[in-house]
Amino acid sequence: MNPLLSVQDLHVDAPGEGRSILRGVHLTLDAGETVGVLGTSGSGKTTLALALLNLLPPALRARGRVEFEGHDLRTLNHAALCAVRGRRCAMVFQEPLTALNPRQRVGAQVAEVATAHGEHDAARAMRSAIDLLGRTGLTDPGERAQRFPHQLSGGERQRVLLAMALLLDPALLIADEPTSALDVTVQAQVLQLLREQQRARGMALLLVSHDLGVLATTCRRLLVLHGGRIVEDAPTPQLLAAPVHPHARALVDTVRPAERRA
Amino acid sequence: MAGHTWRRLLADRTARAAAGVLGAAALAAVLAPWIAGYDPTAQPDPVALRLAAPSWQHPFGTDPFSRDVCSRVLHGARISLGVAAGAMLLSVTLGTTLGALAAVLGGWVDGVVSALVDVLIAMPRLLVVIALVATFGALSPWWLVVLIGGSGWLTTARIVRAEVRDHQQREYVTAARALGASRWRIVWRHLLPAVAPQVAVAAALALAAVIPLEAALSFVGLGIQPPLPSWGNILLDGSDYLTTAWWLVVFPMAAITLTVGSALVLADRLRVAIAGEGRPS
Amino acid sequence: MTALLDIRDLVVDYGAGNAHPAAVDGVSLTIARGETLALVGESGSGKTSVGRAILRLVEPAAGTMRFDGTDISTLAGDALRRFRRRAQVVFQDPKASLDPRMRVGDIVREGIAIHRLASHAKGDLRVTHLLEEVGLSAADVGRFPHEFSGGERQRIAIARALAVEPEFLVLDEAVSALDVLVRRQVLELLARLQAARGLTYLFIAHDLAAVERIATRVAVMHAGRIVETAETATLFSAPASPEAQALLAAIPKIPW
Amino acid sequence: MTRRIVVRLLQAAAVLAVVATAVFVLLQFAPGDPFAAALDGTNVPPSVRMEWRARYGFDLPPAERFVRWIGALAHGELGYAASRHRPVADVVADAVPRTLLLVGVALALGFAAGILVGLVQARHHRRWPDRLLGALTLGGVAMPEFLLGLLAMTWLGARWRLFPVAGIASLGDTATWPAWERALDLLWHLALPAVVLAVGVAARVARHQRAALLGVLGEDYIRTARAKGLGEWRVLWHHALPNAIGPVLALLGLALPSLIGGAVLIERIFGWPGMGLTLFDALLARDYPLVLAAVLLATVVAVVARALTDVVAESVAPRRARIP
Repeated sequence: MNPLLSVQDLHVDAPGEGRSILRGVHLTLDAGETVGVLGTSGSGKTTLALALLNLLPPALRARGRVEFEGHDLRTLNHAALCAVRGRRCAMVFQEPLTALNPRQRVGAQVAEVATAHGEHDAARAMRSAIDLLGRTGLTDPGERAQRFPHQLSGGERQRVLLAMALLLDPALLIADEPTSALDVTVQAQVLQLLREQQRARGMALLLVSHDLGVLATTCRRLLVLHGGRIVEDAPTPQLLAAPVHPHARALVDTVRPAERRA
Repeated sequence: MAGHTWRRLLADRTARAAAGVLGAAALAAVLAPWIAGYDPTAQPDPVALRLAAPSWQHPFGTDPFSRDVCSRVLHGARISLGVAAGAMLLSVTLGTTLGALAAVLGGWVDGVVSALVDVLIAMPRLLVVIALVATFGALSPWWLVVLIGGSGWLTTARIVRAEVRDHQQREYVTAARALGASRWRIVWRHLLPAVAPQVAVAAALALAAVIPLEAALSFVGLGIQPPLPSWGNILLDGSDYLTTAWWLVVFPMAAITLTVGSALVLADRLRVAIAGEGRPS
Repeated sequence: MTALLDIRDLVVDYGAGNAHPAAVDGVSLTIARGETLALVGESGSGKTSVGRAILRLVEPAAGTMRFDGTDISTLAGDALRRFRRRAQVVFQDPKASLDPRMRVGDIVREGIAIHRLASHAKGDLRVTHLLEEVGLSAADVGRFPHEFSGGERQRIAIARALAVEPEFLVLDEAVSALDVLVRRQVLELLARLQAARGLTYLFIAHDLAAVERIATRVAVMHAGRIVETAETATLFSAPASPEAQALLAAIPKIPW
Repeated sequence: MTRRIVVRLLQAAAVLAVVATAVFVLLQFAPGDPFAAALDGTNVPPSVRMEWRARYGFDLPPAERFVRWIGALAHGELGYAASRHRPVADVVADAVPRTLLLVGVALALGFAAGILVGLVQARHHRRWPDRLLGALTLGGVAMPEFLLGLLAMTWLGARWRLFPVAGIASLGDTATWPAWERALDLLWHLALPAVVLAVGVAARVARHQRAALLGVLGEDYIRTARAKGLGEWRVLWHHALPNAIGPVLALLGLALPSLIGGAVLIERIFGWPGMGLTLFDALLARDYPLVLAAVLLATVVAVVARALTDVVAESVAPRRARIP
């Protein structure tokens, strides 16, 4: 069986600054699989997440293959790419406040995913949006849907973003630091929600984070991104127990409790 | 100059070109008596040389009084750019001082300055200046500088006040306060250098606003009075001959549009350089 | 053990308006000389306001604050400036807290210049020593903050704070923005400096996991009040307040 | 919001008081009065001069004249325009609607075109449409309006006779024309001055709109919209424009004073009988009541419009959360 997502030799350069951010990334992901990408700041992890859906800022240049459900997303025409984005492959971003349009009610922002992908009945789109907002743990979703982003709490905003991504039941969810901007207790709740939804829908999850704890409790397989390359790719228990690459070892060491240190 | 906003600007080819045009215009204005081939007011032959088309002897042609248009445009630059530069300096100095004082002192000073700006900025500047000039009759270029400059400080004051207040909230200023720095040390060492690029933007925009203002005033006969040439009154002289002697209007028009355009481009590129602040150059 | 800092019933109230840190509603705490007190709470708990009130960067509305026996809540003018030699601060984001238009040498020297601690030549030497003490080099004085990495910038901010030879440092989320590996290095540096200079720290953080290794005691804040204060080991093994329990439960449990 | 409106109204009243006082005081320094030319000849006996000046109050001390003028103003009386041989209120009642028509049409055209150009430029950022329109809008801002007006009048009007060169209506007995013909005639006369003014407005609006859109296009929520699978125009129209229109509408208020200044010159060039032309005539004739009324009314228009746009811009300003 072909993998759901297969990235081959992905490079991203910033020609203006004369540097490379990704230098040949290879990764594959099967349907329903949960994979975590661990990287420190500057490792290129956000760039990787954006490059998969061709969402890089114009100053960056990508080359390589990003094959998703049999199409190379890098060479797909714009209309076909738009049909994949949000429907087959969705994304959740780090900063829930800035990732939501400040001038649009959040219910409309969720419903827009459906109307953009061929749902002509606006009322039905809104109903399904409110229904999903309720299932992501928003209390009184009908009322919350009428609010603007700044009238919600950080955790509620991240639930809205998640609902937006899940509305059309995508095969793959890419989540870039989805909990880093949240308070630690809210972070725990949102992670729990993410795990539940992944299991219930059986979708694949690519979770990008700097936090080994977040990844290790959510993903079955971990990749370590360092200097624009994947330096380690192993099932989570194996990576925790015996990291091979020195950088991976250093990262694991920072969270290893004292009694488990060699 | 410390601070890499300026370095980014210097590295910007478009900004250098715009600055070059302005510099060349300024140089031409300063050197006009030496590089102009003719006395701008001399009327060598009002019959034979009347409205002569551009030629090697008169690259911009001559006007109805046989005066050399090229020499008039060069000498006009002295007056037009001189008034513009003076008015710009006056308005930017006033605006920066008042805006910074309002932001730093706060309280009633801020209240008075802000109210003054809010009130005065709603008045049509050209109308006010026209009314004033018309009241006092023809004015010397110095009075024009005072009038135009004195009515133009509002935008600069707004920008500087907003910028200073913004920077006062930033953590590096809090850190300086925590070190025990006095208010004026913070103003001098941190806030003024921080807003300097914005002041430069305001200065470029002021220049771009003031050159057409002088031209408009002179064009309606309320600015620089003949026989002293300015870009505005050369246009006024030429406006009757538009279809017969295009050179009377085209050259001063090009001079105005080029200098104003360059000032605008410079302001744009400065904004780009400011937006890149804090990133490696 | 003598208390270096003793705060009673501190209230910080910003009134109307919105671009402010959260309010403080009656906080009492003491910090002994040479210890590290961690102040932990979620966003909006008022922990940052406590730090800023101690440094007199915001005006307390009520309460007393005694530093080494003297009342610091009403200091003004020269007395306030002299106090600021003794208590310094390192902020969370060194990109924001370092003036981007100043060279590193001038940034570190600013405190020396304000308090006239050294002649010009001696000041140079002192700046060099400070930079080396925090792990940078003498050659860095002529560079600008943006030429450094996040961890290096935070070292510059620490050198700036140390330049006036303070006894007390407020570390306001000073390592929160740093990568895990860099964070560990900066924490080690802070521990080394504390031992060498006998410093006292108020370590403000939003996350319990971050303070386990550095804090002597931990105070947990919630909605402008301190809900629990305990020795670090005690708090981690037996948290008493629901807020501390929630913070502890939120730390991801890695399946080793 | 209500408080803001009240503050704006108070400010507007303050501007008017300041302008009224300032203009009046300044004109006291001006040499001569409306009767200087007509009455100061040697043939007019001093008693006649005194009588005429007394009739219009020019013999009173300035302070009293000021009080009388303000008092009359409160009753809607603006005095007598000696140069027009009509009450000021009548002159103004004719002129103000014409200026409002000119400025209003120019604003509407200019904003519509400017916003559209800004959208196209942002859509094709750094490609040829952006560069071409960028050069054009730069020229549009750099070229003073009166020059553009002069060129348009000379070539499109005088030389090619596509449009009338002056006035508001064709010569002849237009009053007998059917209404639609008169309206067309008015539009035909309006076209050149309005388009010339609109070009300057459109250029400024386009530059602001482009900058605002490019700023917004870098925001995270635009990335979110693209990640949803929206097309580029939909992203621009539904997500970027609503967040980028605020600064452009604020520009409306800020640009209005200078637009009225520009309209004064354009009216003079095209002989459009609005407040600008009236002002120039009044200045030349030293007709003080008319000058005062002209400046005052121009300011009223600018102040009121600015207050309105301020409130509008406020209501469409991006909503942001409190900073924690």
